[in-house]
Amino acid sequence: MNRTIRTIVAAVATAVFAFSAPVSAQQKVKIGFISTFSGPQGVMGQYMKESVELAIEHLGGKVGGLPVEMFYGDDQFKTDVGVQVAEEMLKKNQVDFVAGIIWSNVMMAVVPVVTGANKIMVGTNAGASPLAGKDCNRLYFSTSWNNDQTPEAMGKFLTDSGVNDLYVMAPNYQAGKDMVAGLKRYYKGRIVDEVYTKPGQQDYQAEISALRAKSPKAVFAFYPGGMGIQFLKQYDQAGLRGQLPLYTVYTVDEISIPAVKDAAVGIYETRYWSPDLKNAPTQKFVADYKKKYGKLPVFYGAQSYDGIMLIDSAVRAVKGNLKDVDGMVKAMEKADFKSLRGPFTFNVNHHPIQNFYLLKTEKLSNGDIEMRIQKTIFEKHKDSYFQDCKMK
Amino acid sequence: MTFSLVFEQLLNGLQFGVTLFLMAAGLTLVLGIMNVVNLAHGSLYMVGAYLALAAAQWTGSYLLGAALGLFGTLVVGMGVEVVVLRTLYDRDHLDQVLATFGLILFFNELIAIVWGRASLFASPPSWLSGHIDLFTGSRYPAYRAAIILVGLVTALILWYVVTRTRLGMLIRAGASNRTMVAALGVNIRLLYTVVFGFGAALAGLAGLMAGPIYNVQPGMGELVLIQVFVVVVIGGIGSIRGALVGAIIVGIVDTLGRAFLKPLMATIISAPAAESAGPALASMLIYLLMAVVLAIRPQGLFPARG
Amino acid sequence: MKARLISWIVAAVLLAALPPLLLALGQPFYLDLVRRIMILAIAAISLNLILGYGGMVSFGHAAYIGVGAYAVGILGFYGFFNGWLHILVAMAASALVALAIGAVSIRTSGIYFIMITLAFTQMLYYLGISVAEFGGDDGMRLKQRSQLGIVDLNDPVQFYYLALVLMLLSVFLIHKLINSRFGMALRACRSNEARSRAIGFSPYPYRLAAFVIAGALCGLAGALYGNHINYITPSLMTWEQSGDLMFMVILGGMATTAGPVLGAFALLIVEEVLKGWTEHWQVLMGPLLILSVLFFRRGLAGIFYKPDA
Amino acid sequence: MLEVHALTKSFGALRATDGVTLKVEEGETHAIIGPNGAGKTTLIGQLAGMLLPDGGSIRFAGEDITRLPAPRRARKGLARSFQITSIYRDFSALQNVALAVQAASGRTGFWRPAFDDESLIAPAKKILAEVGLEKRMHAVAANLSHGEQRQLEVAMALATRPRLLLLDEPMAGMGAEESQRMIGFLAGLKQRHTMILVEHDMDAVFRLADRISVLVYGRVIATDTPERIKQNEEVRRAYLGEDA
Repeated sequence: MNRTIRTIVAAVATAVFAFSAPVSAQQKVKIGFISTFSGPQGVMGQYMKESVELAIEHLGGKVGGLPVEMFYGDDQFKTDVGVQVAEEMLKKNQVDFVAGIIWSNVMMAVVPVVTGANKIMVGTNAGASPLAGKDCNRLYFSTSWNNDQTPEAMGKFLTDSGVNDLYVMAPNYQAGKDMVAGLKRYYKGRIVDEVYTKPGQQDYQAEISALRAKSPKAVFAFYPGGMGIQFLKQYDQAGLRGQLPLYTVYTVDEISIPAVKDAAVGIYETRYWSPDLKNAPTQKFVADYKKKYGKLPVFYGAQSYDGIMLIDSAVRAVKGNLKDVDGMVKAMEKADFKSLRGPFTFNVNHHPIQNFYLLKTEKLSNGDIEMRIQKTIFEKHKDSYFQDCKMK
Repeated sequence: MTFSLVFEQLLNGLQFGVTLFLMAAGLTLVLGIMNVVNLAHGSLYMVGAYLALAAAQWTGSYLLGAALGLFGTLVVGMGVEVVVLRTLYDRDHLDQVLATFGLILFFNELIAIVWGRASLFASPPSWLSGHIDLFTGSRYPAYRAAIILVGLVTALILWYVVTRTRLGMLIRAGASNRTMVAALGVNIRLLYTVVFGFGAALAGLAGLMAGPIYNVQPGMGELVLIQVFVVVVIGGIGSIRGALVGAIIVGIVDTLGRAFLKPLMATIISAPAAESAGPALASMLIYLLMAVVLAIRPQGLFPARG
Repeated sequence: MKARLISWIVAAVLLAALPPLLLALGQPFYLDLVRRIMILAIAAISLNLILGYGGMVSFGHAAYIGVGAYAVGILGFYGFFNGWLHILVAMAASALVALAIGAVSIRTSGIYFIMITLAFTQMLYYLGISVAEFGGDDGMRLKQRSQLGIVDLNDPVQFYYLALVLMLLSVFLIHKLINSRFGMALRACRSNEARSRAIGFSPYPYRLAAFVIAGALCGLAGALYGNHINYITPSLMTWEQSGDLMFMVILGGMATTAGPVLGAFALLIVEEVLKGWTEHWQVLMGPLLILSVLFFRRGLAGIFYKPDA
Repeated sequence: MLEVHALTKSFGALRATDGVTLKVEEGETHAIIGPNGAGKTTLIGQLAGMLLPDGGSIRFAGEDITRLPAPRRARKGLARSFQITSIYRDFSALQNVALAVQAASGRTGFWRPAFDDESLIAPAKKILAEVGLEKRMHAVAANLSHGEQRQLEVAMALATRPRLLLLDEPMAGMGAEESQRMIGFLAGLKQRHTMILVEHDMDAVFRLADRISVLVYGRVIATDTPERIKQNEEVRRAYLGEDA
């Protein structure tokens, strides 16, 4: 019988462990923010987190007038981890909102989890096309863009500048395919080859060798975060920079430039926002960000900042009644906040209608390398999927 | 598929192969001599990359950083041997697998505490960041050419040490007959510590050279670890020659598979079928290779033990 | 014998009492956690058959979790939602995969066995990554959970009880199996291969049969796990996952009936507690695991009773 | 019963078995003796199927078993004991023997507990009683004394209902008293079983064997009755001479 008693003791101890988590009932806003904080892409999550913290600071440490508790979760750029993190936030931390998410594949996996729990998801980067169209959801808002939009602008620029022989490279996942689809919608020249690489791939030498062998006239690439840093460096080391013009989306930015330096100079990007955008909120954001973190902010941060502002506007509108999900959705649809991109409206699919600019990486007279807005390519650009969205 | 492209892809395969070799050399010796399955070998690769990067930033010199990184990994390796590995010599493979698995968790997290979870982006030294012109008219990154050179030179040095020196004699004897070495009155403990340390340093060398090509990040060692085990098993446990041949075969098969399997298959089966089957087969290729080698030669290509 | 049975009954009653308690406390997360532990315990129980009783150090047991989960996902993808069909196919497919892997691997031994089982699982992992129809690297969300009729898997509590019942059933099944003639022969071949051959046991068929049975049982765990996370990716088949299962068996006690269950609870609860403490929980977990391997060789079950064989 | 013809086995340059030809008649106890390194263990290994010969043939009960794996030979009735005790150390004595009974039965099962199976347990108990271990049947084998373990080793061989027993130094490591008991026991066995006995203990060999083969450097230099072997000049020179 002695054994039995020990077994019981062990089992009870087990049960007690399970209850050791604190239970709190205090009225506050709980926001779960999911991004990538580890590995090659971890640097992006860092910029996003910093911007979120700056947003909360600008709001006086409160969101919608309530004290705020943030839960940051690392999806490791993996769908299943994203789902797990979201489940944990919803069930263990019992958050009121989930925000963030860099990757379209992770977003597609996480949105049903959040909306299924009747909570609002505010996407602050990934712009998976299905979520803008047939899979749109009244509880899902994006403060970034639809994936297709940015490459659409690049496609238009390429066509306008007479580029007609293009080699296309992107990672093999939802966003990679969306980017190429967007490009093709406006780019009318020949595509030499479309190459999809493993998401998160670090070494592109074999692909670069293959690319050189095809001798195209220009290259289009989509390599966000750490992938972009690797790709740009290796493109340069292989002696292709200067030999073969490179046009990119989400590849050259304020994250990759400090890492690759000259290898980024001269490359064109298209984007909806840049630290040199002339409006008051952006100027305040950039100045405070530089002061606080000693570096330039990046658009990933800008749209995360907007995400917090959007949540703030919604909580304010329902006067802190976080149970009133319908009321918050209605408030969010009005987009009643000062976006860093200037005037901001949501389309019927809860995706922004916005301008897209052409950016070029330039070496300034003081030796700094920064991106500069060259011109506006699209004004009040809507994505190509909103007609498929039957909002429930 | 021009000659120039095939040649360049062969170089890419060779570059990957020599990196694998540097890791496999240490692993195969540890397995062969001490009969220890050391999963944490990848951690030493990571430690090498981090230490070299940190030292290079501290001293401002790439070469000095590399030297300090190598020395640091040697010390860490010996430390691991004395603290953990030593207690595992008499245990079965299962215990070794699990204990060194625990080491992986520890090292990855320790690195994350010190340097953060996000990758650090290492760069080749400025004098190697350019390219060289190949005789085929193509350009090849100078840094990768340097890796191939360093890898092959290291292989040569290892060959000399193992076949021409007393230490090498002991190592070879240890791989084929442990009790005999002990009977010779050699301080086995010291021999083990030294061999493990140098194996670690080789892994560190692989790591610090791989840093600028991949990223320097926690868990980077595990991304290559399994492939290194494939190399060791194909080459034959305990055999340096086997590790070299196995590494180059694996490096080239893997690279060429990824580069050419899809287009090759498209000439036989339909293009969409090749589109999905090609990459699938390419990533499984080295494991298939291992299964085939083991089926034909259960002890690998160059068995060290009779 | 009797004391053990009483312990099991007490443990079962306690686990059965957990859901109403947790729900009353508003802690659905811990309900999920225990459910996950019990499902993974089934996988660990199956691994224990070959690792503990069979002496085969398989470093690729996660393969069958993947196969089982994908069986559910793929059938659902094509519109088949019958849960009994899911379970049947999951177990049959895992058994077949285990038969193929085992037929080749069991001819080798030692380090080669470890590496070849690992290599096969890696192949399946990359196969999963490459098959775009089923989401490739991203995996896929289940369209629906398995429809079992009597149990609704969408109800966390009902699913919990199903997992509990199946876990206890697995314990019982393996307990019967290892004490049967088959199990005795399997354990004999681990204990002393030369002696077994000399009295007329050919180890190969016994080992292969055990490998296949373990694969099938782990396939069941995979089918449940797929339903549990409701989302299936190749990362179910990573070698780290295989390593975790091995740890559960070792931590709990190899070749003991209760070992894998105790191990699964211990490993995952310690993980959860450490996670609550610090973000860098692995820096503690690693040494803890090393110490348990070095000094806690008989596992948790060793505290309660000695190994069966 | 057993016919060995021109059996050879080499390890590298060493010919451990060099054209051994041997015939064991039904019912006889045939001892194989020879100095250390004569190749006795290698020969037993080949007879039992643990080693495959390079050349020659082995016929058992009229059937060619040269290439048959060990378990199949065991099931045909060829049982062996090991020079270095080989038992299931973590099982009870009874389980050890029951396993041998099970192996010989050739039947398996996945459900019914083997320890409740009278068709295994009853014969196992009987054999344990025969070898004098019935009082120790529930002891874990590892805890038995050396002598008891040697008895268990023989019991397991007997439990497979063998037609031929290969006993590889059953007296190895035993004290004088234990040895005497074992010789007595084997003398009893001799009445009912055909045996090949490899043994260093000459007292045992001469008391038990009907015929003796002398193995030197992998060759059989003589096969004859104990009396004639004692007289054989070549044997005396090669082997007994050194001993005497």
